[in-house]
Amino acid sequence: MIDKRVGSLPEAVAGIGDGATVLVGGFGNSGIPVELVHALLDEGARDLTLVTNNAGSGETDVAALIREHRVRKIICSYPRSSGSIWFEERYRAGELELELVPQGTLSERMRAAGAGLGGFFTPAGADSLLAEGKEVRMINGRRHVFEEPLHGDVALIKARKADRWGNLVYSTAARNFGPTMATAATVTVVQVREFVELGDLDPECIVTPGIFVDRVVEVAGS
Amino acid sequence: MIDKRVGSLPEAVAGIGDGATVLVGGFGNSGIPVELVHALLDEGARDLTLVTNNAGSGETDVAALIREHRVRKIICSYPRSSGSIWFEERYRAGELELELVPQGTLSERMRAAGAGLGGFFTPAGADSLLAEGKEVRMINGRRHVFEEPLHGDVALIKARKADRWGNLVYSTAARNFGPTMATAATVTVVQVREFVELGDLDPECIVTPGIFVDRVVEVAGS
Amino acid sequence: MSGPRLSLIDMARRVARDIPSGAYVNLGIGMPTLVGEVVSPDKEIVYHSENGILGMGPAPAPGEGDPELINAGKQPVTLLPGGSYFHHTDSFMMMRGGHIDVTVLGGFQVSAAGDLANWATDEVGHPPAVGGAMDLAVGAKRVLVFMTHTTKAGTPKILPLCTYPLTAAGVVDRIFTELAVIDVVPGGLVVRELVAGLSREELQARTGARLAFADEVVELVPGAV
Amino acid sequence: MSGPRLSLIDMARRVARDIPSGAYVNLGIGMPTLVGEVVSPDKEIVYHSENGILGMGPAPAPGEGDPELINAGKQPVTLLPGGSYFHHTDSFMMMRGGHIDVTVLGGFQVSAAGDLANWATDEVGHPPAVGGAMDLAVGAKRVLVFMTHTTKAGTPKILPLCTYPLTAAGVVDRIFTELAVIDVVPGGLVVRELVAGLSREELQARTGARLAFADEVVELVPGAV
Repeated sequence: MIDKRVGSLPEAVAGIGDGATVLVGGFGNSGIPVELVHALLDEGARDLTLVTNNAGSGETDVAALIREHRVRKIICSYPRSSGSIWFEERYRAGELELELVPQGTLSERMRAAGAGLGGFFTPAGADSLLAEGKEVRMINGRRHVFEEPLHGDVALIKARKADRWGNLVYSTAARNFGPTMATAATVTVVQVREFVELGDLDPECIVTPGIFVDRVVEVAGS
Repeated sequence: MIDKRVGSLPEAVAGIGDGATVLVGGFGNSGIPVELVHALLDEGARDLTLVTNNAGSGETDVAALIREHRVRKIICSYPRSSGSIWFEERYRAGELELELVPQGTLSERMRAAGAGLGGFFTPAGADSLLAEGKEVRMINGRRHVFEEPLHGDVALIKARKADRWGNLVYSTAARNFGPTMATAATVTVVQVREFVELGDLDPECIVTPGIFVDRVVEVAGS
Repeated sequence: MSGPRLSLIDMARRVARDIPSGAYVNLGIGMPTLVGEVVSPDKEIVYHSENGILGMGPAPAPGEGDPELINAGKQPVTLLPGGSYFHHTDSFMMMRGGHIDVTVLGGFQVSAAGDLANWATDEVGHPPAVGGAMDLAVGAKRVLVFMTHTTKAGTPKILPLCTYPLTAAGVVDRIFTELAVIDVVPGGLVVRELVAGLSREELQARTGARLAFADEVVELVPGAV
Repeated sequence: MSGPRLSLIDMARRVARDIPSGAYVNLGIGMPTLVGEVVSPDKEIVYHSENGILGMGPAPAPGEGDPELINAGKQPVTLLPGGSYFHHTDSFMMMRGGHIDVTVLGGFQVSAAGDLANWATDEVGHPPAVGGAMDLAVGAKRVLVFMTHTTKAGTPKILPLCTYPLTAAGVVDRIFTELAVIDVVPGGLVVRELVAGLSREELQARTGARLAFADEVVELVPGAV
């Protein structure tokens, strides 16, 4: 029987190794898989590459991973925020490599990985410093930059409900990067507020079909 | 007030000009916007380029457009079917140009148009005749072929319900190409079984947000 | 900076007049967000937020609302009837794919050719951040820049060429400042509207790029925009 | 063709044994569809259909079901609890992106290097059609080909090089015919299983490409697969 539900947070993040590329969902404080990231902190993997829109705020989740020297590199569109003190500290100290990517390109590169594409040309950023060192091509009279797929070893995301097949629905704007990251990682781990029975989710409304999901863990109240 | 609902099929297809590229939803007999295609037949536009997965069957919809000499070119993944007599007739007579595209590439090319991308590399078809004349590149040890965006002047699609903003939900496998075609055309025209009030569609379950839709027409029982 | 000028709210009102009813609109974070607060209630506008919202409504009452329902500026918002949620990749399809009718963006600099610089300065050692600015700038059908005419130090922000790193080249359609409304047209900049009491020469003096003036320059009256 | 051979249903049963419980599976149209009918009911398999279905169930009772709920072969199907619908572009993300565990495809020809030809012959004047075959062939984690060992005229379909237009190069993992189960490995073809009563020489005689044999070749007994 297919059953992607796991019973605990440590089980959910088990096996994430040193040097892994980890996609972490969330935008601002919306949709962050806080408990999964803390479980990853406890799990102990180091030398991580994080792919995430923001670089954490305050002392929790991504900021805590950075504070605890677990992160070698961050691939990100908007690392600065009002409380991104640990990102700024480690970045200024030269301990943390930053690859800055326009937000749409960040999402699209992960989608390309999930979709089995070899890369794409986008006009976003093609006129900018962020295109330096990349192939630029005129297409229909407009500059486009070639962007490569961005694949994760693991994705950590948050959804609202899951069934044992790993089908997911999300909650309002907390959906953000989750559905795309789920497609782009070798192992997709999801924390959900609630498990439901197989068949309880409307097949017309399932946002992430279980084919993209490997493990789901229930975190009540999240 | 935003109101994308129109009162009749002729109004829905008004203004489609000779030489237009028309994206037509449907897969087999599922999700075909039959009434819109017949309205296009009545409207009279000629010299059309159709983008559609199959080339019609029997005497209705796409087959009727082909029979009536309205179609100059068809961009398609699977033109043959048990009843594709008019396609075969016109094709063998040299009256109908065929651009054959792998099904995933067909869909992805329209998505690229809708997403404002300049093209993408895909492994599908890269080893095949269908890559002839196209740029082929080794990416991660695998051949990929460069595919261009495919944009429509008009999309004709079918959905189940719409509100006045043009938000859409579909019905089972009739969804197929509809959501992608809606993004890829200058004017997207939708036939729906039923109009509903604004706010009646669950915001978590809207498949095509109204931003991609220009006109919706109700065809009861479709 | 002394002399005649529009207040921030006047500026926002002026930008709002350029947003037609029925438009799909993305407002950048910061000053552009103000525009949403002064658009005429007679218009039906569908606001888009890059984090996957269409049909965004006003902020919820304090203590109410869904903590995860936020806008691009990370402030709590609501959803209007007819609104929808979608994932980030679909959201940026809307932005980059030409589906957003109007975007209002802040600007550090705009060039005479409509180049926009609004994501990085030449400050050294400050970690950069880009967000969704580049996708919006290249993708929206109409790009309106809402910014002060000069820096606080009085340095012009409208220049022959941007000196800060570009967001995107040749994308700006219209610039709104506390002094003027300026169109970017082939060949350069045309002043359409000018704040009452400011001379053309004074405007030019605060502008780095050469300005042309429309045949009829409309007067912008502070407090009556 | 006379001599020992598996029936179609035996062949389908043999393929079905290669599909592990829990797998996401796409069955090509035609012969491969049979496999779904003989998979052990002890296994929980999630069937994918290119037109946007995951968790596809069996055909509905005659006269029942939704006329628009069809599979890739345009036959009416149902949806199991846990199933979902999605659009074509997402469906092909699953196929091309390596998310389908196993696909079973028909074949016109397979080469010793695992090249697959299954979409066009060398027939002249016949309009071509490709469908989703190329996306599946390049994208599925495991590509099983289910075909007759030779054409009706007895011409080998397993060849040093395909003579028909390729679907994709180097993608086939295993070939199932009425005579044998053959793996494509680096360096060529290895026979793993052979129908009872057929000699290795006879199999080689009906095969265009050179065959190697596994240390232990399993016997396939017609009627007892």
